[in-house]
Formats: sequence, C-alpha cells, structure tokens
Amino acid sequence: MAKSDAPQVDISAAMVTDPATLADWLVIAPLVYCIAVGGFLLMVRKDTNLQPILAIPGLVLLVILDAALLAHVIMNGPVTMTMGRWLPPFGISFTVDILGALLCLTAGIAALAGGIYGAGDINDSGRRYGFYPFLFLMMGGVSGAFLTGDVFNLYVWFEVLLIASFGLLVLGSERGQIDGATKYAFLNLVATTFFLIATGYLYGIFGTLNMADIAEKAPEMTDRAPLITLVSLFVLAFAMKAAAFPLNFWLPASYHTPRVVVSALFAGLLTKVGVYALMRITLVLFPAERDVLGFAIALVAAATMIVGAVGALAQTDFRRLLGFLVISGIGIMLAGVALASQSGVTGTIFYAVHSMVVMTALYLACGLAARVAGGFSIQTSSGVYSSHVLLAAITLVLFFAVSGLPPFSGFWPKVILVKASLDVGAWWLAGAILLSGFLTTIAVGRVWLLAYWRPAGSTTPAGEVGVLDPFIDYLPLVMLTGLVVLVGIFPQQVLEISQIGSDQLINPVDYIRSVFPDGGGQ
Amino acid sequence: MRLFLMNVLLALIWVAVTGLFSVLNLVFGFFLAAAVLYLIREQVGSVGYFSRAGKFLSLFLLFLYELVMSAIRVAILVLSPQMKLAPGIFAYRLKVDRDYEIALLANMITLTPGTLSVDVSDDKKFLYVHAIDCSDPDATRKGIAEGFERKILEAYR
Amino acid sequence: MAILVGVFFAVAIYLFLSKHIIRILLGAAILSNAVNLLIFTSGRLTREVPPILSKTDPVSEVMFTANPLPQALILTAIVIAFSFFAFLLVLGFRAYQELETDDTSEMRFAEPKDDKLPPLGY
Amino acid sequence: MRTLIFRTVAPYLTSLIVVFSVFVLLRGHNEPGGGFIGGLIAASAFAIYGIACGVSPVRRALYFHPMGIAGAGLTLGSLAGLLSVFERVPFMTGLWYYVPIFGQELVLSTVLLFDIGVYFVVLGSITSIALALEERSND
Amino acid sequence: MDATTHSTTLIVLLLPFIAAVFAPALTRIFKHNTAWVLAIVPAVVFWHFFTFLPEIERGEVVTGGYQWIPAYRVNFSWFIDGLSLTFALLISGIGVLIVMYSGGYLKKHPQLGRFYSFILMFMGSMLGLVVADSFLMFFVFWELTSITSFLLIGFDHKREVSRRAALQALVVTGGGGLFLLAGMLLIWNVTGITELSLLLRADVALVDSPYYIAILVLVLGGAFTKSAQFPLHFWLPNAMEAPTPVSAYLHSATMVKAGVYLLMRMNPVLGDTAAWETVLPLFGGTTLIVGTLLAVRQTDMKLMLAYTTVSSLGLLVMLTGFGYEKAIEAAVLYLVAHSMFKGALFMVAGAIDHEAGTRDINKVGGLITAMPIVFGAAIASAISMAGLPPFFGFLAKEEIYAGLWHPGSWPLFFTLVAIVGNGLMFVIGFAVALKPFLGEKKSPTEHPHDGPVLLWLGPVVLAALSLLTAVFSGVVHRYISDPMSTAVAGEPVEVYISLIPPIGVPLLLSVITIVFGVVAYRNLERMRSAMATVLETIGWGPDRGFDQFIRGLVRMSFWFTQIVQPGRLEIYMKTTFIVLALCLLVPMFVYDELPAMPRFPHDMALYEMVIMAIAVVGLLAVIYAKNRLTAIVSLGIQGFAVALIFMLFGAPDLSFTQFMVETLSVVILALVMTRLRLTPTDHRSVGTRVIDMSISVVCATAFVLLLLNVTQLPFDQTLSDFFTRYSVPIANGGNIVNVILVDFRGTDTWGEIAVVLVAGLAILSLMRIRLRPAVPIASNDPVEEERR
Amino acid sequence: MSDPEQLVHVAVLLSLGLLSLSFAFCVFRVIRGPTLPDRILALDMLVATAIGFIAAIGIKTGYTLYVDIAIALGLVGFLATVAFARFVLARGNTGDDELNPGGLSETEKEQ
Amino acid sequence: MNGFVAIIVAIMLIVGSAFTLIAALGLIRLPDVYTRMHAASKAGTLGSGVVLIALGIQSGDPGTLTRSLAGVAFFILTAPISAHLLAKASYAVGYRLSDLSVVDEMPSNARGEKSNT
Ligand code: NA
Ligand code: NA
Repeated sequence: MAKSDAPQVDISAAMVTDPATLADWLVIAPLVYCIAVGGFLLMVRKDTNLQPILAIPGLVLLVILDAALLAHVIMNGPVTMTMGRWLPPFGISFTVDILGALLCLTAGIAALAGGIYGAGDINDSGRRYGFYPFLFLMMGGVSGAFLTGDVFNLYVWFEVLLIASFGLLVLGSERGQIDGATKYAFLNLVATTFFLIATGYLYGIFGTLNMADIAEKAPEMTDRAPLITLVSLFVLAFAMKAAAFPLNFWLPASYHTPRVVVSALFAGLLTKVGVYALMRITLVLFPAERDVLGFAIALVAAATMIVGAVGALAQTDFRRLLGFLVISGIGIMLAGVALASQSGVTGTIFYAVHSMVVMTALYLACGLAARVAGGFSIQTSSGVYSSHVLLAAITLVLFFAVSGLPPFSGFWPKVILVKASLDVGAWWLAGAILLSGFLTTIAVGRVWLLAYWRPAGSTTPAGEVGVLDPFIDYLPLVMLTGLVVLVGIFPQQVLEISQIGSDQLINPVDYIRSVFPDGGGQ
Repeated sequence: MRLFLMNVLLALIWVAVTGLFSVLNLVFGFFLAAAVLYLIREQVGSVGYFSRAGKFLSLFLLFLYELVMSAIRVAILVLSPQMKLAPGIFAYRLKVDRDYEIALLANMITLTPGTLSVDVSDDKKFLYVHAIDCSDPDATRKGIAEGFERKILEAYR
Repeated sequence: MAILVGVFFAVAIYLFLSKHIIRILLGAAILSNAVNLLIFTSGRLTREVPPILSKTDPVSEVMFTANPLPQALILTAIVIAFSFFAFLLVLGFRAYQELETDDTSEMRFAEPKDDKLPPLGY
Repeated sequence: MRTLIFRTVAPYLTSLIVVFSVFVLLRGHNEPGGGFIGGLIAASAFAIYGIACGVSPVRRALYFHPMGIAGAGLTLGSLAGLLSVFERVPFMTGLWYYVPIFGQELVLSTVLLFDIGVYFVVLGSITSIALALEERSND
Repeated sequence: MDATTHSTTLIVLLLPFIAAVFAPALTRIFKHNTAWVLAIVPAVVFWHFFTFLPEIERGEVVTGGYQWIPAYRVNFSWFIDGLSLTFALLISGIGVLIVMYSGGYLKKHPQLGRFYSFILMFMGSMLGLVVADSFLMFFVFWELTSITSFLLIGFDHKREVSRRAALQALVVTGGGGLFLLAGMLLIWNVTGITELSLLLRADVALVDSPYYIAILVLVLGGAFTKSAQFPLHFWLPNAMEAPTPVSAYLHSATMVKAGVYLLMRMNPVLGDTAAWETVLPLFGGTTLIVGTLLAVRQTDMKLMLAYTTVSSLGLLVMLTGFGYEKAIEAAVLYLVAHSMFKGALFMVAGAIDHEAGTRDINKVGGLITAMPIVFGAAIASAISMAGLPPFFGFLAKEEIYAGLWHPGSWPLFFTLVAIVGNGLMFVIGFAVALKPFLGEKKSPTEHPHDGPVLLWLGPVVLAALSLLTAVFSGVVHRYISDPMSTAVAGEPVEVYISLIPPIGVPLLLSVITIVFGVVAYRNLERMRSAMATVLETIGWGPDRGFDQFIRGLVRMSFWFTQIVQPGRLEIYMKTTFIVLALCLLVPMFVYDELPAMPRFPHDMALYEMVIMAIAVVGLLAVIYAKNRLTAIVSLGIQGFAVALIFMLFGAPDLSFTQFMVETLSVVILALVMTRLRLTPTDHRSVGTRVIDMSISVVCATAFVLLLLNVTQLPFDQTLSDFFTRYSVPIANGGNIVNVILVDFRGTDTWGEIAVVLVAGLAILSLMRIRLRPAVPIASNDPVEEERR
Repeated sequence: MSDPEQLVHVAVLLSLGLLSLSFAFCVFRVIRGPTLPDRILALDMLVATAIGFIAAIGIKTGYTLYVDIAIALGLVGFLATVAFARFVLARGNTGDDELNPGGLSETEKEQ
Repeated sequence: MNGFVAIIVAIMLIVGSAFTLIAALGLIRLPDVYTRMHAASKAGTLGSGVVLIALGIQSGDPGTLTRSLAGVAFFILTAPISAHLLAKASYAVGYRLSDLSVVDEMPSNARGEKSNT
C-alpha cells in the first residue's frame, strides 16, 4: 500500500499525471449521468407520479450535456479520458469524435421526445416497473457505446442497452409482446455473443482492447493474423444488431409489439448503435480488411434497403410497416460504409441522424394516429386528415422525409450517397437507393391515402376515441418534425459536421493522437 | 441476553473465519454479527444453551464418533460383495418436543449409522426414520433413545 | 482445449437450433460457457498459477502467473451471461404461461400465421 | 417447503452464510472473492431462507425492497467513481484514505466502496429474482 | 444586377411560400374577398419579373443568388434568361387569374384557405423551378411541384378517385423525378459542373461523353413523366379530379410544361444529336396523335381538354426534338399560345360546370344567352386553339408548319402527324366552345348565368391576351419569343411571323388542316363512337396498368415478405448460423487464413483429461436427456467441469464465480421448471437433426480453426504484465483479477452491475405485470385499451 | 524435493485419481437415474467430490485460498439440493419418471 | 514441512478420497434412493470434510485451518438437512422403497401427499 513504508513506484510510468479538467469530464458525463439517474429513479420507482417529473427535466439536461460535448469536440477535435487515471491502453479510454458526439446528441433528443410522450403513453404499472429507469439505463448503454474507446467496454455497453431494451420491450406483458420479446431476445443474445466471441479473438491477436491501440497495430498484423475472418465476424455481429438483411428477422418480429413510445425509442436508438459500431470497427480499426469486404457490404446494403421497402409495402399494420422502414434506412446507411469514401461516410452519418429523428417521430405520430383513427391497421383506420389536420400535416412531412423527398432531412444524405455511389461507378447501388426511395413513397403514400385521407367510415369512431394532449402528445412530435424540416431546408450545419466526422473516421490520426498524445502505444 | 450471546458467538465465528485475531476485527465482527442477527430476529427462538457448554461438548463428541462409525459401517456395507440389507421406515416416538431439539435429534440420527430421518409428523409426536437395516426396529429405537435423545435432554433440561 | 471449446460450441448451437425454448435456454447457458472458454484459451493457458500476489514480494512471480486480463473479462462476461440467462428463463416461463406453448414455431402472436394481404384499394 | 427441521436450522445457516459472504467481499481485493461473489453468496443465503421459511419473512428481514437495495448499490458504485472529480483525476480513479483507529490503520478506498456497491447490486437483484420466482411458484 | 434587386428577387421567390403560410388565416379574416387580397402576391411577382424584360431583350441574363449549402456546392441561385422569364411571367400572370378564379369557383368551400396555400406553394415551387440555376435547387423545386400537385389533386380527398389520381400523379412524376436526379448527378459527375448557367456556357461536349445515352435516358425519364408523354400520359387526365382551377393552372398552363422546360433548357447541351432528334419527335408525335384521338372519345369537357393538353405537350416535345431554328420558334410560340387558350378553356369548362352543374358536353346547350361573356371568352380561345387568325394560336400554327416543312420523308411524316393533330384539336376546341352554348337550351340546373366577376374574369383576360399578343406580335417577339427561342436554341434567333403570314406552304398546310378540321367536326359523333369501339376492343390502357402495377407490387411484396419473414424463430436461428458459417469459412478459405496443424498436448495430467471428459459427457447428456431434470442436472455437470477447468488453469476467481453461477442457474431453472410442464426432449425429425447437427458442427469447426490460428500467433503480454507490475504497488491489491475488475477496468464492472440491476427489474416486471385476459397483439391499440 | 513432500505429492496424485473415479461414478448415476431423486442425490455427491477435489488441488499447488472456494461450493451444493428437493415436492408425482426402479422409462410416460 | 504433518496430511488425503469413492460406489450399488442417501450423506460428507481439513493442516496457517474446520462444520450441518428434505420429498411424491424393504410405518397420508409448498 502507499503507506509510508511502502516501496515507492514511479507513478508517471503507470498513470496519467496531468489533472482531468471539467472539459475532460464532458467525455463521460452523459454516461455517468444516465447511469446515476437511472439508479436513482429505480430507487424511487414506486412513486409513479414522481417518475416523469424527475425524468423529463433529467432528459433535457442530458440533451444539454450532449450538446456541450458535441460543441467541445467540434472546437477541440477528438477528446479522450482514460478511466482510473491509468495510461492508455491499460485503463479504459473513452474517446469521443464527431461521430460519437453527434449520434449521442441525436439519441438524447430522441430519448427526450420519448420521455415526454411516455408520460402519456405509459400507465402506472409501466412506470412502477421501471419505464424511466430502463429509459435512462438504455440511454446509458447507448451513450457508453457511442463514447467508449475500448472494444470490450463497447461490448459491455451493448449488453446494458440490450437488457434495458428487453425491459422496455416486455413492459406490459401482452401476448404479442412476450412473443416478440422472445424472438428479439434470443436473436439479439446470439448477436452480442458473436460480438463477444470476436472480441475474444481480437484480444487473442492484439493483446489489447484499446481501439486506438489496435488501429495502430492492425497494419503490421494484417499479413500475419486472420484479420479478414475476424472483421467479417465483427461485421456479422454488428450487421445483425443493425438488422441488416438477411439477419433482420428480430426487428420486424418485435418492434410493433410494445407500447408505441417504446418502439419509437428503439427505432431511434438501437439499430443505429449497430451501424455506429460497424463504422467504428471497419473504418477506424480495420480499413484494409474493410476494403476487402467492401463489395459484400455493398450487396448487403442494397439488399437491405430493398427488402425493407418491399416489406413495408406488404404490411397492413402501420407499426410493422414502420419497422420495415427502419430496416430500409439501415441499408442506406450501410451503403456509405460500403463505399467508405469521404462523401459516402458523410452521407451515412447524416442519414443516421436523420433516421434517428424521423423514425422516432413516425412511431410517435403513428401512435397518435392509432389513437384517433381507431387502431394501427390501415385496413380499418381512417379519417385522421379530417379530424386532426395538424397531426396529418406532421405525418405527411415525416412521410416525405422518410421517402427522401425534398425539402426534408432525408433528401440530402440520399443525394450524397447516390452521388458517392456514382463516383465509384456503383450505379446499381445508386439505383437501389433511388428504388428503395420510390417504393417507400408508394408504401407511405398508401398509408396516407387510406388512414389519413380516406373519410372516417363506420368502422372507425374517429375523433371520439383520442383526445390529444397539446403538451405530452404533440410537443415531442412537433419538436422532432421541426428538426426534420429545419435540417431539410438548412442542411449546411449538419452536413458540415458530418463531413468533419467522416474525415475523422477515414483518417483517424487525431483520434489516435488524442489517446496517445506522445504518439505510439505503450 | 440471548441475542447478545448469539451476537458474541457470531463475532467470534467471524474472527475465527477471517483468521485475523485483532481487536479491530473483533469489534467489526461484533457489529457485523449484530446486523446479521437483525435479519433473523424472528426465527431466533430458545434461550441460552451456552450454560450447558460441557454437556454440549460431550454430545458433540458422541456425535463425531457416531458419524465416523456410521461412515465406516456404510463403507463396509457397500464394499461387501453381497449386500444383505433390509431397509425400511419406522416411526420413532419423540420425547423431546421443542422444535430445535427435534431438529437436532433428527440431524444427528441422519448422520449416524444406518438411519436417516425422513420426516416429522405434523403433531411433532413421531419421527419417521429410514434405516438400512430395519430387521429389528425396536433395537434401533432403543439405541436412539438411550443415545442422542437422552444426551440432548441432558443438555437442555 | 480448442477441441473442447469446439464441442461446447457445437452442442450449444445444436440446442439453439431447436424449436423448444427450454432447449434454447440450455443452449444459451452452454454457449456462454463456450465463449468464456474461448476467451480463456485465446488469452493463452498457464497451469495452476493463479494471478494472486503476496503483498510482500509482488514482483518476484510476475512472469509466471496466469494471464489475469482474460479472467477479468470472462468474469464480466459470466455475470452478464447469467443475468441474460435469468431474464430469458423467466421470459420463456412467461411465454409458456401466456402463449401456452414452448414451441417457437407455434408462437405466432406477433407475426400471425394468417397474415392478410394489405388493402389494395386507394 | 416448511418442514420443521429445515425451518429451525435455516436462520442460523443464513446468518452464517451472510457473514461468510461479507468476509468474501472484504478480502476480495487480495484473494479470491470480491463484491460479485460475495453478493451471490449472500443472495443464495436469502434464497435458502426463502425456501425454508417462505418469502415474506425474507422481505421483512431485508426491510427494503431488494431492487431498492440494488439501485442503491448502483448509485454507490457511481458515487465511488464520481468521488474522483474532487481530486481532479479521471472517473473511477482509486482513492485511498488511511484512518487510524485503535492505533491501527483502517484502510478506506473508493475501490472498496465500489466493490460494496457491486455486492449490493448483485445481492439485491438476485434475491429479487429468487423471491419473485419463489412467490410465483407458491401461488 | 444591383444589391436591392438581388435581395428583392430572393424575397419575391419566397413570397408565395410566406403567403401560403398565412393564407388560411387571411381566408378566415377576409372571407370571400380573400381572392383579391391574395392575388396581390402573384401580381407582385409578375411585376418584379416584368421589370427584367429590358435586360432580357438586350440579350443579357439575370443571375444572382445566395449561398445555401456551401459544404455541398449547392447555392440558392437563379439564372433568368428568355426561357426562364417567359415561364416566370406565365406562372405569375396566370397565377393572378387563377387565384381570383378559385375565389369564385370554390366560394363557400370549407377548406378554401388550405386550397389557397396549396396553390401558392405550388406557384412558389414552379417559380423556383424555372429560375433555378444549381441542379439540386432545380430538383428540389421540381419535386416540390410534384408534392403540391399531389396535395391539390387529392384536395377532394373524400372521393376514392381523387385519392387514386393523386397517388398516381405522385408515383409517376415522383418516380420520374428520381430518374432526373440520377441524370443530374451523372452530369455533375461527368462535367464537375453543378450549375445550369455554367453547363450552358461551358464547352464540355456532354454529347461525346460515354455517359451521354445514360444521361439522356435519365433526363428524358424525368421530362416525359412530368409532361405526360405517351405511354406515361395517363396520370394527367386523372388529375382532372382536382378542382378546375388546379386543372387550368397546373395541368395545362404550367406544371406539365416543366418537362418541356427541362427539354428546352437541355436542348443546347444534350440536343443536336441523332438520338435526341429521333427519340423526342417519335414520342412527341405519338403522344400528339394518341392524345387527340382519346380526346375525341370523351364527352366530359375537362377530359377532352385534358387529352388535348396531352397532345399539345406531345407537339411541343416533338418540335423541341427537331431542333431546327423554326421548329424551336414554333415550340416557343405554341407554348405561350397554349398556356393562354388552354387555361382559358379550362376556366370556361369550370364556369359551365359551376353554373350548369355538369361538364358533360351532351347534357348542356344553349347557354349563349345565359352566359354571354363566358361564351365570348370560350369562342375566342377556341379560335386560338384551332390556329385561326386573329389570335396568337394562328401565329404558332403557321410557325409549326414552317418549322416542320423540310425536304425529306422524316419531316413529311411528322408534318402529316401535325396536320392530323391540329385538325383534331380544332375539333375539340370548337366542340368545347360551341356545343354548350348553341343548340336548344338544356342544363341540369335552374337558370345558369355568367356568375360573379371572379368566375369569368380569368377566361376573358386570357382570351383578350391571345388577341393582343397576336396583334402586337412584333413587341411580343422582341421581348418574349426572340429571347426565349435564343435561350432554347443556344444561338441568336429572331422570330418574324405575324398575322399577315407569307403566302407559302405553311399557309397551305393550315388551310388543309382547317378543311380536315371542319369535316371532322361534322362527324364528331361518328368518330367518337368509332373510337369508343376501338378502345373497347383494346380493353387495356396504361391507366388500368397502373392499378395492376400497384396491386402486383403489393402482392409480390407480400409474398416475398412472407418468405423472408416467416415468423418462426427456428428458421431465423438456422439462417443466422448458416450465415455465421459462411462469414467465417469463406474468408478463411478464400484469403487462406487457416491455422497450422496443432500438435496434441502431451503434458496433460490424467485428472485433467477426466474432467474434460466429464464436461463432454455432461454436454452430450444435455442433448440426449430424456427428461428436463436430467438435462438440467447434466447442465450442472458441464458447468462444474468448466469451473474445475478454470481452476486447473490458475483462475480461482473464475472457478469460484463459475461454481456459484452454474449452481444458481440450475437452481432458478429448477424453480421455474417447478411450474412448467415442459420436456426438453428433441422432437426434431431425423432429417432436421442431421441438418442442425451439421450446421452446428460446421460453425463450431470454424470457431475452432480460428481459435487455433489465433493461439498460434505470438502473444503480446504487455497489458497483463502492466497489471501484474502495478497491481500491488499502486492499486494496493494482491488479487490482480479483482484489481482489474474494480480498478484497472472498473468501468466494465460498472456497466456489468447495471446489467445485473436491469435484469433484476425486468424479471420483476415480467413476473408481476399480468393481464387477466390474455389479449391479442392489436390490443396495443388505445381503442382496445378502453375496452379493458 | 524432500521426502515428506514426495510423500504428500504421491498421496495427492493418488487421491486425485480416486476422486476422478468417484466423479465418474456420480456422473453415471446422474445420467442413469433412474429416478429424479437419484439424480439429485448424485449431483449432491458430485459436489461433495468436487470439494474434495478442490482441496486436493489446493494441497497439490499449495494455494490455500482454495479453501474458501470449497466452502462456497458446499454452500451452493446445499442450495441446489434444497431447490431440487423443492422441485420434486412441488411438482408432485407427475409420472415424469418412474417411481420404482425398473419401471417405464420417462419419455414413454411423457409422450 | 515436517514429516509428521506430511504423514498426517497424506493419510487424511487417502482416507478422505477413499471415503468419497466408497460413497460414490454406494451410489452405484445400493438399490433405492433412500439407501443411497445413507452412503452419500455420511461417507460423502466425511470424505470431503477430511480432505478439506487435510488442506487446512497442510497450510500450517491457523486462519486457513479454522476456515477449513468451519467449512466442515457447515457440511456436517447441511448434509443431514439436504438428505432429510430429499427423502421427505421423494417419499411425499411417492417414490417407493425398494422391494427389499421390510417395514414402512410412514402414515399412508404422507405418501403421494402434495405438499402445498
Ligand atoms: Na453474453
Ligand atoms: Na467486470
């Protein structure tokens, strides 16, 4: 022990000597905050009225923290804080670059929307059995995944958000929920297990888990170690987490079963984490191997976006339709990963942000529509346009946004990705992106015609069913839709940030330097 | 009083278990034990058996002896090429009536040669014992009555 | 050792492919063991020298102890796997109660067998 | 299963096991053990208690709801990590304080605090699970 | 152009959108006078662009703009030459009339305000489209016109036909838009240019690039869908479901001409090639004939006009395709003329519909006395449409023939096409203008009359304009036709044609046209019935094709989705693991990442082997267990074996934990099993067993191979050495593993306990939340919620 | 390598051998059954053997820390047996497996 | 390590594991679950206990020794209870004694009786 008589050791050889400033603390702030608040909310879970009163301001604060972090990263480039003061790669480093911070912020916003909406959508028993604690802990997992710079730690956060999502998924214990949850749970367990296995191999090969460290060592290992196999295993794991075809089963099997707000949160948060991890691993850690697998990823991307859109066309239940749209969006993001060009990755980042916002909003809107139109089936529901024009208008905007029509947020990233594909002559990929947009337009167009424009028939007691609360119900929706429109008309900022982010990914010198200031691993 | 004794006992157990004999550790053990006792405050019935430590000791020694013997008996039985056994369950009329006494007796019976207590009748009058060699239940009954039950009664009354 | 890991994986996956939740659960338990052994092995094996140092002369045995890091990782993994196992177990239990079956091919509430063709009109 | 024999012995067993679990928790830093295993042992102690004497005595014994205990554990763990903000060192940095008592040196550290947090989380969650299952299968 | 005009142009371009936002409110304030108020908006726009005429006449172009998305080289910049300006003036000018007309036509309609804002939004989009300089800005407004047209066609959303028509328009034009987008991005790729102005000025020869055909096809895909060229014309007649102002504005005067605008824009860049001069005339010509023939078939005035619009668009495309100077002039003149007379005629049809209550040409007659003013406007526009003096249509037709009449069979053929087309349009024009007004008086409603000024102002003004423009053709040519033709042709062009045409072939041709027209008009009924029978016999049209397309698409998707998402976990699992096997083995073999053959470890003690053996036995026992308890207990066995293995290889903490966890797992399994009547026995058929077996064995082998490969690499111990070295001195812990858990990698543990915590709570909620009646999935619906 | 150590070493190896053998026996009983309690009992016995094994290993390697593992194992072993007994009791006689040795095999009953 | 201790340890090791083995053998050989219980609960416990104490002695450190003794005490405390519970349960559920059995004075209501716990 560091007693007086203890053998003196040279601390600086083992530990970071310069003090951690509050700015550094921003790196981990969102995570610590979420976990701590989650733990606290759990202690007071029995006070069901207190829950939202504490949680919603808490989420606002979270968004502020994320925004501060993003600003910090934009100004100073990637930031690192190594836990326990140990020198990287010995301690667990949290390293934040634009990608992480941006997604973190978007996730925070989606969570805020969900939190507000949940105040109306989740009943007492739902709160009592931990809607808000789950929400915060899931956000903890998501933030942790976005922020950490350590592969195994990434795995841990994956598990945190996964188990929290289980909790949210089964909240309510309805038949469909249980059934959906069963498939969701087992398949996702398999996925994370693949991830863990890959991590085990990774450690066996590199003897380290720090991403920056690996990124540095990867080049000289390339010809000695079975990295291509390893990376393809990683890709498999994350593609499954991201619900890429042909491993997308779990998503359409489960996303329509829980409370709408839960689906909204899932759509906003979960799959994107998979895409993020995929980008992190393939672009930063193993660019060389990614180049080898690029074409395969492109095929998967194309297949995923088409399958998603086609699946959406095949649905009668509004929510299941949305589930397939999530998948289609994943395909579009994968396209950028497959291209791995500066503009391609830009498109992916931008689209990820767009998709998180728009899909969350769509689910929320879908929930309200169901409330006023009598159910989720577009076979029976109708008359929303006449009874609730504001809701209809918002939904229409979201429909166009998700189909990638201008002037909404979905348009620009799609253009960028199409252009990027054409740049490398991947006309078929460009075609797939456009085609998926076309099919999506038809799919949502039909929903609009039937559920919104079609006059309320005898089947639906439209108007009478739901009274929509201007704050709890509309505010989150308006907030998100406002973002969709704003980003659609003034995409400059988001685009610029995405470009910087993509630069940081494709050429991660700053990332590595922020972990090893004086260059080189140990 | 009883709680206090229990408490000290647990504290000592703690010290013994940690194998770290120091005042500090003892104090800590004491508080710890107090905390633990709080958990089981309801079930701790019965009053000081420390007073009869000596009787306990003899009881304990007898018990150990019987245990070893029974182990050997089983061994012989198992190893004997043709096992001639007449197992069965007989009812044993209890003299002891307090729960912990019955429990103690039952456990000891189990650990001793050829017998194994299966159940206690709901009215706590009978103890049902399975014996490997049930050719002469009464002898076994007698053995128990003379042996453990008597010593237990001595120890507690 | 690697072979043993292989057997673990084979059995686990075989159980996972079953239709019965209970078997998949058993598979899950075994799978986590398989993974742990895999990590353990890929962290290289050392016999019988636990990574536990006496406080007096810690540095003397440095080079000979088993590799502690994978052990820590596995410990974490075990815990997580256990939590998941518990959850899945209860989930399967509730599924059995609510859906009156443990045969996944009969669990068709989220995605009903008789899915209707969506409306074709406008 | 409330058999007289078991019911009589169970409380003592439980207390013994809990003591043992704390022991395992505290020495974990230098020898096998630690918060997690300690927590598991304690949890199984309560499981035995529950099986022997039924669920409600356990609940009353614990006083707090197990999940509450677990939540407290997590908060404790987070706290242990957060303390380092005052020392201007990164999250989760181990801090050691030496408090002399009875002429001996009592060693307090954030890592110990953290380990205790782990102990409570595991104790709370697992016990809660066990009790929930126990209740279910009783009705 | 100076700063103020610069900024004002921006404001003017945004003005319609701003107005659109406030339109509903204004409507609530000004009631049925709103039309007059809102008409100011297009008027202002019109005036603003009107002031550009001098510069344009001088052959200059007005350019300007603001940065929009510098990060992607997209500017909000405009480029106004003769072509743009003419369109801008048409849009805003006719816009004024349409706004007013709507005020009269949709009086009392509850959603009039919404209608106004849609119309204004459309106007803004259309303006943006024609002035846009940068590709993406152009495209944004292009799609905006599709969206607004979708909203307007579906305005009467309670009727299924409108809904269908709206979706149809959106699908066709929106889909075409995607082609256009691809085309533009391709141009950007090839030339590196993102602005039309630069593209026009640049000397890059797109026509020589290998991508020319691709670009052409894509751009035409956009233009043809928007301008309703055969066989994609069908959406336009259906769009007549929209209120008449919309038909008059979007679907005759402006939006449908966006495609033509695009072609004219691109003519200098893409035109003047064999492909261009074959494809455009062919499609245009076909569209012209088909359109007129279908028009003859109709009795609904709006439909007749709609089909003639189709054919007019065909005519324009055809002329643009020829690319001779004269042809282009003709196109320009005809475009202007058509906007005027077709707009007017639509409004007339609307007026009749509004007053007489029907649009069926056979159900109304003799309105001449009741609606004299409307009749005047109608007949004037019809004359212009028929290409008779003294209206602007006459100049256009003369120029058409002048443009088409060239030596060679190809032009000759198209001349004939043009004659037939013009002749039939002559028929339709007069049919619409005469039949309702002449003959004995009949109408479904009581005494119809001219109605409010708002209702007839539009047609009258337009009719007057076709007259004036014809009379003062010189001025018109100077300020409109010449600059526009110049812009289209890409080189200076001057138009001379006036009401006193040169005696020549063109004049002769028009005479032939007129004769043919008169004859045809007399036999209109006969032709109609003939067409009817013809269409009956064909029995299929692209319109029905659309339904079949949508239905087929949905059916196909349904079928496909049933296959890829069958809803059965075991299939999902199977696929997953098959994919896993592929992901591991394919790279392993393709990139030769296989391990070397490992040597058998000889240094294994007996008891080690025994334990491993026990593990294996336990595993197999789990598989072959006859009842659940055996399975569970066997599970325990293999768990203990693993724990012992951990211990043998120096991991006491692990084996400690493993023992605890395994036992607890077994215990909770038992606790749960207590309530379940489950059997773990394998009900799989032998076949599936074999398949599953092989899948799992393959996967496992892959893992093993990879593991061997990894373990054969030299291992980097740095981290562990570090931990070992500093565990005691700095972290004050002898048990390195635990020190790693709580200090070196404490954050992992922190997350891990979060997992444990959440698992606990989730399980609690699973056990506690129970719904008394087991409810079906849809019960998530609030409706059912109520029932519970 | 002094004499006593030699002695202990041999003894350890011998006892490890014996313990492995008894492992095998227990496993056999677990698999073979035939009745549920038989299996439970066998598992309990397995745990006891494991404890012995651990202790033996502890002597072999000289790491006394294995004592605690042994104790903990004893504890959980007890827990397991209790739980299983509880299982047997609560589940009642389901005909899940034969009640007297040599009766019908369980599967036949279950289907 | 001095010879005496070594001898003690060695003997205890052999004896203990021998007992364990015998118990296991009994598991195999004895006719029904109840008789097997005798073997397991007695010889088994004793065997492992002895080996554990051997470890305690061999370590030569009082802490370890006390712990090992405590452990053994714990086994001795738990073994009969588990045996009892198992026996009671199997009897209650109706697992019959082996055909060799001579007497069964258990009240009939105990057999097949469904305990509510
Ligand atoms: Na896991
Ligand atoms: Na950990």
